[in-house]
Amino acid sequence: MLDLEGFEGPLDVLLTLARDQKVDLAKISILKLADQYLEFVNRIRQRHLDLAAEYLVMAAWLAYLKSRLLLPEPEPEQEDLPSAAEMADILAFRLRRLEAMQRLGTGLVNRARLGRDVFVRGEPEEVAVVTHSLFDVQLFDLLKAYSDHVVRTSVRTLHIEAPDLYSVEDALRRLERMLGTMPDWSVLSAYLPSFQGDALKMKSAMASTFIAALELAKQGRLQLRQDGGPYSPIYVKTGDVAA
Amino acid sequence: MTDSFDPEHLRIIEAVLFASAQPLDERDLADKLPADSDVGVVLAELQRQYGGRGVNLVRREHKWAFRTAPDLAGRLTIEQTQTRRLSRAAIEVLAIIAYNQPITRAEIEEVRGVALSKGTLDLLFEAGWIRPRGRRRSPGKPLQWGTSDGFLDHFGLESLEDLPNLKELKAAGLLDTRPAADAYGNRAVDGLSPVDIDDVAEDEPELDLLDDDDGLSLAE
Amino acid sequence: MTDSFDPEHLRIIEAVLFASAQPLDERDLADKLPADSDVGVVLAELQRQYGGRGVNLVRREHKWAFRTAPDLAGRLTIEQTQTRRLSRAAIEVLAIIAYNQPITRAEIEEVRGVALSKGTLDLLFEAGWIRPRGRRRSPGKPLQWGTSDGFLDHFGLESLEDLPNLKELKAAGLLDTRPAADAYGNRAVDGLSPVDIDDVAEDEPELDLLDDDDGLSLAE
Repeated sequence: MLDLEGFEGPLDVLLTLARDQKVDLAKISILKLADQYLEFVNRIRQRHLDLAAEYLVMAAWLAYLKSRLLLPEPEPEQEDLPSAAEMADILAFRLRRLEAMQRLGTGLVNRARLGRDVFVRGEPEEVAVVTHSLFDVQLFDLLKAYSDHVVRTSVRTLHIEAPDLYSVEDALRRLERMLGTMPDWSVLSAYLPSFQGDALKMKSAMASTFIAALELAKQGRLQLRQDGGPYSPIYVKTGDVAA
Repeated sequence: MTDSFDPEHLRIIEAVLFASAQPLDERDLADKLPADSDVGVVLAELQRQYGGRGVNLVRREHKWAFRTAPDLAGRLTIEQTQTRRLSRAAIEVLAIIAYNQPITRAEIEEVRGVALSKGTLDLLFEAGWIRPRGRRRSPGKPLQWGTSDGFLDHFGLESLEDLPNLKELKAAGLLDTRPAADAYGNRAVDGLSPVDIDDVAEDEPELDLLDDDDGLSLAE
Repeated sequence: MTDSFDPEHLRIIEAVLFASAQPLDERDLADKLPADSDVGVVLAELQRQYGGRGVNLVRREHKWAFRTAPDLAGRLTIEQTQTRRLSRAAIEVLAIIAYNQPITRAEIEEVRGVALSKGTLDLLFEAGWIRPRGRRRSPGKPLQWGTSDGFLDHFGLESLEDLPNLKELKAAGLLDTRPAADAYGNRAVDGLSPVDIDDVAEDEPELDLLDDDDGLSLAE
């Protein structure tokens, strides 16, 4: 009598079974319902081996609920675990909620609907709809757009200022020159060029020197060491194959 | 209702509404009349005059339209627009959205106890009955759904407050889309469901569909 | 014409005529009523009732239809005001026109380093902010654009001289030429392709800003 294709999920199955008990949903026997559902799933599985997981999850949950309902409640459980009776109430609530929504849905589609029961003007006359577009743009937006445009297209600035940074090539050249003068471990930062007052250039020098040091270490011309984890000083020493 | 108005104003509003197939906005209608006249009075009188007729003036939120009287439903052999048969899932989901809006996809699935199959929301969206209603201010910022003006028009509702049984359901605590355990457990504490249709507009920012660089893509 | 009739029949005919997509024959209408009723009487009464209203029932040959009253013809317009957003690109184009007018389409594209998408100028024209400003005296005689009075109105400017110049923009903090490294980072974030200004300057004929009375001394 129950065909899986007609159901919209395990809750829908439960609701149909509950309706078959022919009592008020508030007075439904959850124990009986659990039995009916488990029986339903067993029967269906013989035909539908690939029964969707959510049906099986519900079956497992109901089997658990059933055992809880049948056994005497153990001594007071942890506060956050619902009692068996509460679990049953929660299920009843879900069923009532779904039932309400199904009833409302039917109520909606059975209303006098446009195009089926109620009709619009069949031969609308030209009501010219003149739409005035009011654009939400302030003078600020306009000026900001223009300024951004000017900044963006003034790439010339970049050509002037870019060389102000200390490049990896610069750092590489500088370190290479110093290779012979660092026979013992010494702090890498001691080899940084000095750009007093130009923090940006100083930062670029630090980054470039570090990269240059890595490159030289890779070539075996320099050795690197850092003992204290991140942010601790990095030490350098001339490598084995130093030129 | 008893304020006086120029009968000529009634004729103008009547003609404009009659000529149009789509519901027209009350403010746009007001623009048809001199600034000092009250379009509300005119509309109320027009609605009264058409009350018992074969064609009625109906309100759809803040819009108005003439529609054939619903009680004539079976007696009008008028070519019906092809109304697609709605699946059970679609009907259920539409009801859940209508009564619990704004609502996220996850909440719809919670109420139904099953994952939403792929085309269901699309179908309702395409039919013009639902629309995105901003994002929930919660982790993941999920999109929320609500009904559109087309929904009211199609199902003959004046406004969302007009949804049948809305109050009873709310009182019964059934308009609560939280996971059942929370909804059940908190019911005693809250007294009422957290979804209050009246508050919706204030709580949630509408989704701004034009909120990208090329907002006016229609013109491009 | 004074024969009695069922008021319900009047309602049905009224609704059918309202909903029909074309004028209806008396015989078609008669089919909607019981065999023994007189549709002519119903139609006559309906026509009488709608006589002085904003909508009339009219007969054309043997067919009947509702039509809005002829004297209201001129008033069947609905004016809507819609707030729309302008894309960033459109605002920029407007700004470029404002500061560089008169300017041709090709010049706008050259300055921006990107082709103008189709509707942008149309949109600005439609908004009433730009207007054609004659043709350039150069091969192909391209159309030049400039801003309109509507532009000044909308942005609350007395005249084009009210537009702040580059120095003033900088002083206002709008025009922010930051150190190179910052600009680099910024550029990466914006994802904007830089225009090689050297090329532009060489290829492009100088805009004849100074020839023009409205010319703005932008090229400072």
